[in-house]
Amino acid sequence: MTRYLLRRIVETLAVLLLLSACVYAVFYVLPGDPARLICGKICLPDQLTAIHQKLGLDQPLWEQYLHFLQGLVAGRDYSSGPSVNHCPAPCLGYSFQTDQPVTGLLLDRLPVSLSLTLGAAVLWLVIGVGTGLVSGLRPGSLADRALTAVALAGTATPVFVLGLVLLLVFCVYLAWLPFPGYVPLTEDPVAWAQNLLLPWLTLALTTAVVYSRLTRTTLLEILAEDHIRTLRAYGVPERRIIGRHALRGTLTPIITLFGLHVGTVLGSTVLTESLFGLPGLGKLLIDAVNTIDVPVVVGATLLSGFAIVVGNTLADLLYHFADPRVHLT
Amino acid sequence: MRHYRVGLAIVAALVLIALTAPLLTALEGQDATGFHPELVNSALGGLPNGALGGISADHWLGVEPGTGRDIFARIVYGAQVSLGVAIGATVVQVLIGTTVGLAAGMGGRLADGLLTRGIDLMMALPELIFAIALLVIVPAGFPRPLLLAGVIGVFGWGGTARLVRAQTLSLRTRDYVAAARLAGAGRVRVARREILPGVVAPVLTYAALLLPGNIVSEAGLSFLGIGVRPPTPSWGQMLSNASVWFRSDPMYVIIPAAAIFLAVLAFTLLGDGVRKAANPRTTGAAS
Amino acid sequence: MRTSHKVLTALVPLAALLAACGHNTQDAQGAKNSTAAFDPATCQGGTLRVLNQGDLTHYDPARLYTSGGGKIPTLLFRTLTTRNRVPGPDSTKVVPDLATDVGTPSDDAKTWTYHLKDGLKFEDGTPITSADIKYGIERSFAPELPGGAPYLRDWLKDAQNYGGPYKDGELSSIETPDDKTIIFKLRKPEGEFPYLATATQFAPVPKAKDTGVDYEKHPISSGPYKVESFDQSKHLVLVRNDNWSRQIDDQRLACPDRIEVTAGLDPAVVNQRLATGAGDDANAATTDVNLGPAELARLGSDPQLAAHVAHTHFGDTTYLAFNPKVKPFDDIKVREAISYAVNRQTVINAVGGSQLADPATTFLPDQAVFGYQPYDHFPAGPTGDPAKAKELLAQAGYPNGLTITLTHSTAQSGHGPGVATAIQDALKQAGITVNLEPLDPDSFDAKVNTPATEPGLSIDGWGADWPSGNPFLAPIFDGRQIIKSGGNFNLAQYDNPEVNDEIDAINKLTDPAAAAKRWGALDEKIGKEALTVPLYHSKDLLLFGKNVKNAWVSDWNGLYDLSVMSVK
Amino acid sequence: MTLSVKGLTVRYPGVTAVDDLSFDLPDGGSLAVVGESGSGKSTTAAALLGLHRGTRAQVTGTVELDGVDLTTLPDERLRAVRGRRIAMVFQDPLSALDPFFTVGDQIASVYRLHTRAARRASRQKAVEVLNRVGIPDAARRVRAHPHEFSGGMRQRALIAMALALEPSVLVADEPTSALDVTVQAQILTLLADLRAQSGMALLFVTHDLAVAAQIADDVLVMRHGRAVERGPVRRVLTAPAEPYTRELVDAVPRLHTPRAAPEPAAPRNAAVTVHGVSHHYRRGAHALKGISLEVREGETLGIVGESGSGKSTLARIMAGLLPPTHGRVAFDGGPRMRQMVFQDPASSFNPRRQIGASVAEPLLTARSGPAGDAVSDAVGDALERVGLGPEYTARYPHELSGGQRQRAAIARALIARPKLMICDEAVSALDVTTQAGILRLLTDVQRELGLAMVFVSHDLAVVRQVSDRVAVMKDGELVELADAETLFEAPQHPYTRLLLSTAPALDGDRPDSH
Repeated sequence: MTRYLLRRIVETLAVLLLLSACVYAVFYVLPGDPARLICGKICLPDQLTAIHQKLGLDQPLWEQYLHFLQGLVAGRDYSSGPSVNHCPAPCLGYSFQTDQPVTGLLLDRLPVSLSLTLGAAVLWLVIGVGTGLVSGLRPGSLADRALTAVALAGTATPVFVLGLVLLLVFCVYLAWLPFPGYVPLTEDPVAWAQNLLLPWLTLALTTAVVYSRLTRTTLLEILAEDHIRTLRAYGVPERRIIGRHALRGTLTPIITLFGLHVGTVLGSTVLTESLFGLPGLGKLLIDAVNTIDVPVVVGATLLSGFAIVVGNTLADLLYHFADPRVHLT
Repeated sequence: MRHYRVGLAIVAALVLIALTAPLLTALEGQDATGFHPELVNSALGGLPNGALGGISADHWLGVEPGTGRDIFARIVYGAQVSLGVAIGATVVQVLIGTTVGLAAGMGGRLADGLLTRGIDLMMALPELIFAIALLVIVPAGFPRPLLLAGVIGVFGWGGTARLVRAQTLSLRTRDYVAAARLAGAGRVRVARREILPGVVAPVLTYAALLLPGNIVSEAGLSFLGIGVRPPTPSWGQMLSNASVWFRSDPMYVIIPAAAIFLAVLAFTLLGDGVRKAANPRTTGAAS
Repeated sequence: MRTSHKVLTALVPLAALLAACGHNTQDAQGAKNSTAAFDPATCQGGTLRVLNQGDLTHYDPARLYTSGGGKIPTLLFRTLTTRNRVPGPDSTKVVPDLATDVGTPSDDAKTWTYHLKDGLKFEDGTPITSADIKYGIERSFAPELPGGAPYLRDWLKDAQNYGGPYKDGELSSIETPDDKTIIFKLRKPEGEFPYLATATQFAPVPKAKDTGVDYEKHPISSGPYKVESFDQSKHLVLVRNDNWSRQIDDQRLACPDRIEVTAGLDPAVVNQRLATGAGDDANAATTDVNLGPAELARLGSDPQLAAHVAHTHFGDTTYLAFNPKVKPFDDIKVREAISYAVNRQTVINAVGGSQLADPATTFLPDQAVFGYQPYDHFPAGPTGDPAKAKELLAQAGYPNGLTITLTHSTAQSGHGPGVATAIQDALKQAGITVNLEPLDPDSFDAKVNTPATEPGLSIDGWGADWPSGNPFLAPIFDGRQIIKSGGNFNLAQYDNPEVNDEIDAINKLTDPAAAAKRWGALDEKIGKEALTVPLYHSKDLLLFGKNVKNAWVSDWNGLYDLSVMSVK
Repeated sequence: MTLSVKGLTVRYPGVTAVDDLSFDLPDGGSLAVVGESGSGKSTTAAALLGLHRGTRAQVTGTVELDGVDLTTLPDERLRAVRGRRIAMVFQDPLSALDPFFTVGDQIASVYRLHTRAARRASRQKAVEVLNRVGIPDAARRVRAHPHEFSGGMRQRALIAMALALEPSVLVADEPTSALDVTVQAQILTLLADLRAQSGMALLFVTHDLAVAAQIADDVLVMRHGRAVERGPVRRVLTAPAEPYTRELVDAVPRLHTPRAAPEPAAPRNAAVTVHGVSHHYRRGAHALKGISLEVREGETLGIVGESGSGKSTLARIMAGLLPPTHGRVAFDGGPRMRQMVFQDPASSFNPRRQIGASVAEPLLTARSGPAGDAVSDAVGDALERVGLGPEYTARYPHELSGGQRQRAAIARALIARPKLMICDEAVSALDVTTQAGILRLLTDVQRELGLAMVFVSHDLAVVRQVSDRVAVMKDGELVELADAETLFEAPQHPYTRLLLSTAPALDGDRPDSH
């Protein structure tokens, strides 16, 4: 187990290193000079040079990358003239557009994205697995057919379409819910949940479809397996077979998928956050892309890559704990 | 199977609409880029005159707020972009995925190891984020639909590659491959005659399932404002523009939303049909 | 200042929809008139909240680019002069702030002398001296503190290569013979120097407290408020500065005891909160969130809400810029044809309709202070005159039409794709095929503002740093302001000695009224050359909370003024 | 009369799997149900416990257990009978146990369910029955998950589960078919012992007549869902009344019947020589350890061993499909001169190519081979030689039966005119009657063409039918290599003796039955 974790950590680091190098190389060719943007509309050459120096843009690419890595481990100072901007480790860079360390910016936005994803995750698990079980236990029934149809419609409804529809229904016509903003959990838990309900539903319903289908097929497959037949041959009641044995096996792939899904936090929330104007990581990224705030883009991309790699490891671990046959190697 | 037929019918209709867009708009007597200031109320921010977003005999689906452009024409031309980009992206995904997967599956241990890691890395990339970033990097003058298809394709071939690799590895151990080797067939001949035919069917099935996802990707990127450039119409872009008009002009939202929904639904049904036809064993009881 | 609408957010969020949400909770008691029941004597107290979209970035007076003192900066930084805080056209006047008058010109307006008022103090109680003002200006030359307007470097003598006090010591062209007097030596006549002196660079900075780049974390206030906390980029809390009083400041009322600025909010959320006005939001205002086109329909049907809308009118012009160095725009007939062909109605609809923009036929904005003189050299009506355009094209040798390229920014707001497609459609009627060249905002700036790469036709916008003809016309048409290295705004690359001389002559005038008249005449004259096609002047609508009083709009910066508003 | 089946019929949509079957199983009796694939024997076993309920199968007739008809019993009451009165053991011991629960849990919970015993007592019972079925260290193993057990142990655990409730009838559906012969022998012995001790009746379903002979008193032969013949084992096997039974019995290879054809005269040259070949896979497990042997021209070398013995790996190395990690293989012949016939008829042909194209492949790849009509003629000839008409050229693999596909595979091997032909479990997946035909074909062509042949199998009796010399392998090592007669009649190595003694055979009391 320890050996596995160590190996996984090393692998994760290797992947992240590679990822960061790719990201760095890609964004180096961005149009526009970030220094120019910082400098303002009318910029004099020596001002530009000073900013170049400060950002380290006058160094060759590989050297900039090394500095980036160094900052990640040990922190880094951006200095010129009489003052120094310190960016403490782990320093993902310094956003000169907003004049803040990228790490801080990301951490600022993280609670929003986490609130969104985790809340939605609970919903999509409950809805997805619940409907999947209903479908899988009575294949071909009216409920199963109805759910299949709903799931199909769900697959065909992108988040931005669903979000708009939900807003129109709940916010405009029924006026049951407040327009979504973001209230920190620590400030007012009720308002937090109320405000996030629509974004949660939007994200959850589109994802729940996947879980529902997976639960249904897995359940059907497991119910057709030999060990279920053994239980039946030994007079074990159907309720117990499903509740104790089939469910256990059904949840295993669900848990694994869940680990993978949670890792894709950032990627999956860009659209939802943009749609609802939630100030999360996805919104930060879109804004950063539009203002060519490269350090933020690099940082956010790395963070989401990191989340995915961690999610993969998490999925493996969960799988290991859920299924005694799986050995971590 | 009858769902599959419904899907096929809608897909066929959409393709026909996309192909005959100029004809259809000519039939309506409008075009996709013409402004009609007389059809909107400038004092109300450009709200279309008349009920239901200005639907009339001349403008079958109403007009855009602000510009007064014909929505029907923009929807049918938008179909070209939506389907074109999605199909193009799928082709890119299948080509790259099959090549990489086949190379990994047929290659030696080293090649396989490297390529597999590459595929894993590819799958670990936050696709949407990279697509967003790349769309910003490429100069604005580059033909946008091509770029979109390329970007969606380039970040979405991991699944295909994995599938092809797994299939190749599985086929490689089949006795008939051993028999072919004993019969004197070289690696290339084995790959071409024995492996590839076995890979094509699952890949095509998979591609059919990739397509609706690619439609959503294109719409999503356009929705984020980094898709095709105006005045080229695209459904996602229309929806994005429409989203602020939700209350005052709901038809403007409903029409592109319905178009996206219908297209994704149809391609999903078709993909499901293809999958079930190719692999009847997994047919669900409810279908 | 160009009006590039620095809102680059690609996705226009659901402003209309969100604004619609919660509409039912709107206070039905009826809105109070914003100016009624306002008495400066009893207005003190309460907390004014400012809900903003853009992040708060640099609160360093050297780095701010403001006009008339700025919206929030003016609460902290007093400057030599400032904008006049009265409703109506007089709000475009310059009035003294720290100084006793708007400045005494001498030597053909090449020397400007100011005397400080008595009793001026920083927030820590130390007196404000002319040396503090001089130091504040010098700091703005430091390369590590970029961001301010470029005029100082251009106007002050010996300042062209000055590198700021950290590197190059003092700047010789600013003299402080005593603690109360400060004298500026310019290298050319600048009649509008008093306007420039409203910029935050003219705010005093105590050298002893200067912490360089970190100064913005706690700038030393000379205004009615001081920083209580500045949570980087998101929250700024201002509280009363006890060393400030109305006795030493006749411009600011400073009614609220406390002003809390929250930044980084979604625009739709801001508008919704202001419209609903629940709880503290009734005491809120915004300085950067306008109402969008889709929200306008609602105003017509909701008079209570309409009472909380400020209609602003900031002078700017969006126009088509020709580069006559590129064929076929070297031919005035072609430029005229395009002037006739444009359909201003579709352009205005594309940017939000008649409530958000007025058609423009003059380059100067339609406000008297700029020297506006109405003219329409190529009368095409609201929807254009394609027949006339075709005729001109035929004369120019293009009887079968013409294909041209229009370069535009991809930024969704302002002169972005919406305007470009409207132009494309209008010119099509006149037989001109327009290919669009969309560029992301930075590439657009880089390409268009560098003479060597400038395209033949682009969509641009221009706004003035202060309400006067000079900053509106000179950067665009003064031949000596063609900047080869980039950052050039004279897009026609127009260098006419006659025009240059006239600009110099007007700059010598120190009477704004006299100057305005001649700027107007100059605009009318240049307009005949069809170097630009003025498209529209924009207007903005802003909401404010229902408890907010005295929220009249200044013509100077097109905004209600936080320093005179009250929540009591 | 414990179990009485009358007119049992099981219909699936479109197929009648069991057709009007009747038989009795007395208290403490044992009945083997024997048949080839598709005979309906497993369906019968499942139908006894009412396992078709809730599926699309239609069951008619009666299954009376102590006078109670199980087919009409309400679900609730049937559940009480299942496991308690009539229990079942399945073929694949890996999938028959829930992978998520420990073996002990599964036994204990079934026990508790029927006896309402306390948790602790149930646990105790699980240990006890595991002990009884011979699981060493049962008190500890009770906490193991199924995947931690070997195949044989899993089957024991499943039997233990049945045993815990002391049912009066145990239905065993091919319980040893997935096991090696030595393990199979242990399980068969265990079942026989348990039956003797507890007096429960045993219904044993198998495809293997030899196993049936070993375990049961009576045998019921089924074909196409119908009973063909029923009687005491010895009588049915020695004096079958029905032609089908006779055919079946005759097709079973005998362990002690030597190869029909005479030994080739005179020593010949080695066709292939294996010099100290070792092989190990990536994870380091040794599949082969220092094997040396040779196959001479015109002879057949049989290779026998249990699963994991390395026999298939050796076959692939000899064919040149797999490079050995150490050692070398000397083969006196060019490319395409070594051919193989594989075990799985389903995977030995490319499903997307016509049989003719696959058979022609060796000719098509040869640089100087025949072309055009010559190829199709050759393919036709080859197919004809293996007993398939030329019309099979244009057929696809899925249109052929398993036996036909093996014939086509032999044709593909022969068309290249090989010097060496390797058959890797070439008849293991086939029914016994089909198997006999293929074996005949193989010996015929080998003799006719004077091929060197390697015949790999786990089935000693089959190997005996075709081999001149036989190699015995165990855990990657060559245990014994001798000519067939010597090896089968006077084995030297203890392992060879063990194999021979555990292999079920129809020879009766050897060797004097013939």
